[in-house]
Amino acid sequence: MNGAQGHATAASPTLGVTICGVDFKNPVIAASGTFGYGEDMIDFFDPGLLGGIATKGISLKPKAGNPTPRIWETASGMLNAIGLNNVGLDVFLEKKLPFLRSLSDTACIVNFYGHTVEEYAELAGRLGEVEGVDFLEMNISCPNVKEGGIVFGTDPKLMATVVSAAKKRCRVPLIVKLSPNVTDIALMAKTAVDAGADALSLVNTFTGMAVDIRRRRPILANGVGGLSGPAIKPLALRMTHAVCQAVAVPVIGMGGIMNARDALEFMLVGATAVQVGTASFVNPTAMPDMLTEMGALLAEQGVDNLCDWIGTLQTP
Amino acid sequence: MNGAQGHATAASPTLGVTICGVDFKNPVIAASGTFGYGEDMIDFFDPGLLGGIATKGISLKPKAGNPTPRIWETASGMLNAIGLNNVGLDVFLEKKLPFLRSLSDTACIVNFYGHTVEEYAELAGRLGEVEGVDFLEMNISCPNVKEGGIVFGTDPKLMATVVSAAKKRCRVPLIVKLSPNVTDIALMAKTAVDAGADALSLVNTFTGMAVDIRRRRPILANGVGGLSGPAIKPLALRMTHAVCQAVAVPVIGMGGIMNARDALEFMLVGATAVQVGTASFVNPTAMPDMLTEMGALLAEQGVDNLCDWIGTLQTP
Amino acid sequence: MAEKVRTRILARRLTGGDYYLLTLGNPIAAAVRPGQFVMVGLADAADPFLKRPYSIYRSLPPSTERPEGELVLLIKRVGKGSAQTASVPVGTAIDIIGPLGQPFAIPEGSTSALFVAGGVGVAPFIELAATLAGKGMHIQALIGGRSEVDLQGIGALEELGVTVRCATEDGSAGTSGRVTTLLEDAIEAGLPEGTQLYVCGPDAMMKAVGAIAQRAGLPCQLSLEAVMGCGFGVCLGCVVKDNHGEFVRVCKEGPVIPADRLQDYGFGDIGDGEVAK
Amino acid sequence: MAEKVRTRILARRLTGGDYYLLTLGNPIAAAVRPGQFVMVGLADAADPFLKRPYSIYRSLPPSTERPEGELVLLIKRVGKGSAQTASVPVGTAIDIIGPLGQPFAIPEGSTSALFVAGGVGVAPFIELAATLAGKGMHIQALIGGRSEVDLQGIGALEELGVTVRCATEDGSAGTSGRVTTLLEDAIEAGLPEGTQLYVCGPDAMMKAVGAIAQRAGLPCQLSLEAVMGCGFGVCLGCVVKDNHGEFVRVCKEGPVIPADRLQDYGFGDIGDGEVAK
Ligand SMILES: Cc1cc2nc3c(=O)[nH]c(=O)nc-3n(C[C@H](O)[C@H](O)[C@H](O)COP(=O)(O)OP(=O)(O)OC[C@H]3O[C@@H](n4cnc5c(N)ncnc54)[C@H](O)[C@@H]3O)c2cc1C
Ligand SMILES: Cc1cc2nc3c(=O)[nH]c(=O)nc-3n(C[C@H](O)[C@H](O)[C@H](O)COP(=O)(O)OP(=O)(O)OC[C@H]3O[C@@H](n4cnc5c(N)ncnc54)[C@H](O)[C@@H]3O)c2cc1C
Ligand SMILES: Cc1cc2nc3c(=O)[nH]c(=O)nc-3n(C[C@H](O)[C@H](O)[C@H](O)COP(=O)(O)O)c2cc1C
Ligand SMILES: Cc1cc2nc3c(=O)[nH]c(=O)nc-3n(C[C@H](O)[C@H](O)[C@H](O)COP(=O)(O)O)c2cc1C
Ligand code: FES
Ligand code: FES
Repeated sequence: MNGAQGHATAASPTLGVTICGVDFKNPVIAASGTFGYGEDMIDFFDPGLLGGIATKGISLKPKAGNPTPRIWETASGMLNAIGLNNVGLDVFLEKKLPFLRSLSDTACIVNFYGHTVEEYAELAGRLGEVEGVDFLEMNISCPNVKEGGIVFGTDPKLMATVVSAAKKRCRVPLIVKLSPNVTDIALMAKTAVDAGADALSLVNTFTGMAVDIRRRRPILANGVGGLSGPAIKPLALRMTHAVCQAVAVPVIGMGGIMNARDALEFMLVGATAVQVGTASFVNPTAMPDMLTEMGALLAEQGVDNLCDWIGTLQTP
Repeated sequence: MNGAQGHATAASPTLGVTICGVDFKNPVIAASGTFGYGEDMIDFFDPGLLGGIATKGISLKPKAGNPTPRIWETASGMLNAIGLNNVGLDVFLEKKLPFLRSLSDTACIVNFYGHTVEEYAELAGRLGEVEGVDFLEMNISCPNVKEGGIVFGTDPKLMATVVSAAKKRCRVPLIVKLSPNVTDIALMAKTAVDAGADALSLVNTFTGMAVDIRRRRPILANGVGGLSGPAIKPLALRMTHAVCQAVAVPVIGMGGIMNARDALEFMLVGATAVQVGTASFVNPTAMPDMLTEMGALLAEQGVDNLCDWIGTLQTP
Repeated sequence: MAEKVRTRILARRLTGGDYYLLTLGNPIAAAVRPGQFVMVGLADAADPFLKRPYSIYRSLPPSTERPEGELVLLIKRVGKGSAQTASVPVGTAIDIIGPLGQPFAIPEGSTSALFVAGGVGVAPFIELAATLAGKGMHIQALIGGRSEVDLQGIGALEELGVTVRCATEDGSAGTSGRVTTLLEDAIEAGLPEGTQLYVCGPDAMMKAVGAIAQRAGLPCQLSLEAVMGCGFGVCLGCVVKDNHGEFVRVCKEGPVIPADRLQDYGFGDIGDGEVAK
Repeated sequence: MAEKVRTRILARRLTGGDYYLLTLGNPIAAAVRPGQFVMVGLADAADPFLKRPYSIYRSLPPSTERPEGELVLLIKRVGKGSAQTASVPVGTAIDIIGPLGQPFAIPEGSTSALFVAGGVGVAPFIELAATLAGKGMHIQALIGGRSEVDLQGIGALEELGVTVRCATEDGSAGTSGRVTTLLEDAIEAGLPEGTQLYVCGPDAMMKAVGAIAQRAGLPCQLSLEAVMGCGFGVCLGCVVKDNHGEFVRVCKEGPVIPADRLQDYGFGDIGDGEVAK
């Protein structure tokens, strides 16, 4: 109970964590693209309860996104092909950021993406200098329009280029959000860190597809989409573990986290914090519920301070 | 009904397909590692009803496999780390193959793996010359013990080497079974075909992990395991589609197929046949049930002959 | 204000064919406005994964005879979710999120309303009729369906004083043909001054009705459907394009949207409505 | 011969604490032997994904009073699957696969049996007792548990003429302590010539009992547990190592295995028994 209120009593474990010198009152962060710009779910709970909020991915210009259908349910998960629909940098700064800034005790993580190295660099520069932005989170699961559409986050060289370009311009800690659609996630993690990433988050969605046998067409208007939700949890957990073994920077884990137990699993394998996405669609109070449970679960394990839990997985 | 019995009437669609010149009376094949050597499930249905059977992966020497726990349930799926437990080549040929050979109307696909290029080549040679073996299916999701443990199926060069070495020795059509744990499955598919693969099958399992927060350990004794079941279906379907677009050889699709509708989805995106694995654990008659339903579903779509269905997905 | 609350199934009644009325406890009664919807899923069920959107057919607050109130949904069984709520026992715990979305607008001083419904699209009109009837308004309803069994909610509307006319495609009840013909007839016969059109049904029908309304210069509100990930504005899955090419969220700016904002809206198709298990 | 068949829940009775007796229809009665198990899952349920193994507590064939027969399971609620079968209504359709595995061996001419059970491990002994009692054998049972509530099936055993002695770790019933102490006492007191030991319970207990039996030179059969993917021999998930370092499948060569084949068996741990949703 106390966890969710943010008032730790003597008995309830401390949930605070620190990432790149920024204190989070708890490790639960709303995942990009699943919490709008922080205001839409205010009917359900006070977003100021969260450790942090990652915004919908921001681009230089507003983006209308893909035609519908944009989402489809799958076994224990969902596919989405929203197409990075967002209000664009200017509207974000003017209309959306003020609310996030008002949540003084909740880290503001601005997720962003570009179509070229230059766009990433410009966004990193402009977003990073704004009052109230605590972190930038770089979504590199996007195609490079200048290089035949190769996804930045799936090619080590391209990734190094774009991360170091963004890092040069970025005045706040830079989180690089890894794509799971790669052969060797640990290599990608090391590449990102070598190029300047201050922290990593993972996983973004796995590329998937659904088809309609009646119409003999893909169901999503975009053809393919990204899979999220509990279906991917075992894969995301394995990747988070591999990345935590490979790099020394803080790691934010995600992928199918539905409850406190899942969140603790990601932190057990080494994540300093977690993001929660799809769970909020099914249960809009998933995040505050998780905070409540997390304290109780940790106490059950005899852990007073979440920091004593992180990365304590024993491997044989 | 008729489909399952293998007696097509005028009204029920024809389910036969041909792969590398070998006729399959229907497109449903038991997936490797989920149907033993064909005999264990005889209580539930006549294995001779199936289009084909892929055996548990055979190695030169018998293999005891991993310690337990070897499997764990996940959301809409399961992790396994059996460790390629098998009876070994000699026992297989002597004790297990005769039963498979007795199913004259069901294709016998012998799945095999090695730890070195030489082992793959030797197995391909020895298994491929045996009476009653219709296909070899090469599991390349195994580490190369001679090259720092890189998994054959995740490195294009290594894959080309091992596939061409096996192909040279192999007298029956060689199916290469792709690992999904790669950045670019289409590239891997092309590499395999260029190296001599006569057909491809995909997907093998996705690497995943489960942890026990009480004991702070991985649940599987092996640490990581392979994810199968409906959870991976959207990912497997996307990869099957990508591979069918990339190569001209026959493709056998699999990954989370539970029923006829799922099977038809894989064939719609271009697979000539399908394999069914985990579904049989949950429902031992999943495959014969699927055959029954498949005829009805095709008839509903106005399709007389399964061959008129394969690869007819319309993309915008 | 929307809430996520747990309640339970109080009653279920088949109303013919694949249709049933599902009565839940109604902890959200105070907030409900006609035209809003709820997201519904069995408590603690992991399958189906997402909740399902249903219009609020009737919302009765708790009272002495109905201590839990009644939130009534009219559901057509089409797939996994609607089959599940059709078969679990009365008493089963249900999670609802709602009330969600924009209600029907009831312009100040309006005295006449015409509902145009296709099939299960009649659902939001019972609650709307109750509200409008309370204001003493004159209400007509035109209801279309493939066959007689698809004409739902007629009794409930008539009880509320609504004049109902029906059309079925197979001619099994009412006029033979489409509801759009009934609408054209009604317009030709003359509608009372300032009649508001309220429309809910399949996309094709709504497009046709929207066009007729525009030609006739009638104010028209459409209640849209879209595949929904969340139901409360955060996934951006449910959008439709408006006149300016902007995407609006059916769950948040909708489901009720003035037809003239959507002359040319880009509904996507939603597949064959079945998800593999 | 094992089958996959659909039946339904005929009755459910709480027997204290987290334990309940679940009575299903019994389409497989003719094939059941004591010590075998079934894989169980709600019909058409996608969650939990895998079926769950349960020993057959009692198998009664169809008769005039029991037209569907009765397949009775004693289940301890520990996680998702066992909680689901504890809560769905009587009448719910259930899929079972079985009977599976090797039954207890009843050596030709044996006249005396001693059961050693820990907690829910008592489950297979009721059906075994019924069979042995039918042969006029002398049967004793030693039952251990943490607390009184963990001593299950005693009445059923006694009705079948079994002499039951109990031990609880907290001393709330029977002797205070472990069931292994009861066993050592019984051995010291002297067991009838040729007594067969039948053992089922937690790993640690089975290891201890196996060792005692070996020292005492008593023939001993263990009924093992293992996490199971399939239950019928194809996934190779459920293996234990035998004396020769070979893996044997608990579902196929087991669950009943002679203890002397497993002096040193390599049980894995199975986690904390909860799976995320
Ligand atoms: C605002 C709104 C109000 C609605 N009101 C009603 C109502 O009062 N009564 C009623 O019977 N139906 C109503 N619907 C449609 C209803 O949501 C779908 O019939 C239902 O979601 C089908 O779920 P299923 O699991 O049975 O079908 P499945 O086909 O198994 O569903 C698969 C997926 O597609 C989605 N889906 C399928 N059909 C539709 C559809 N027509 N519209 C939106 N999503 C769909 C499901 O939500 C799910 O995510 C409404 C839809 C919306 C958006
Ligand atoms: C041959 C055999 C006979 C059994 N007989 C009985 C019986 O008569 N009564 C009874 O209450 N229990 C019995 N068990 C144990 C029973 O199978 C587990 O308690 C049950 O599977 C737990 O499922 P769950 O979903 O409630 O727990 P969860 O913890 O949610 O299950 C997660 C996974 O672990 C597996 N699992 C968890 N605990 C066990 C366990 N102890 N043994 C094997 N797998 C486990 C589950 O099957 C599932 O795959 C038997 C097990 C075996 C192998
Ligand atoms: C509807 C939807 C929209 C998303 N949009 C973005 C986005 O704009 N930028 C981004 O980096 N990730 C985006 N994601 C990915 C999530 O932030 C998260 O990485 C992923 O969904 C896995 O976590 P989950 O399983 O908890 O949802 C989106 C996910 C969903 C489901
Ligand atoms: C328990 C188990 C054992 C398996 N063993 C093998 C194997 O020996 N060789 C192989 O190529 N694939 C093996 N597989 C992979 C399957 O053949 C199949 O590729 C995968 O499970 C995806 O299909 P499914 O979701 O239908 O199970 C195994 C899968 C499982 C679940
Ligand atoms: S359904 Fe998620 S934004 Fe509308
Ligand atoms: S449980 Fe699958 S082999 Fe035993």
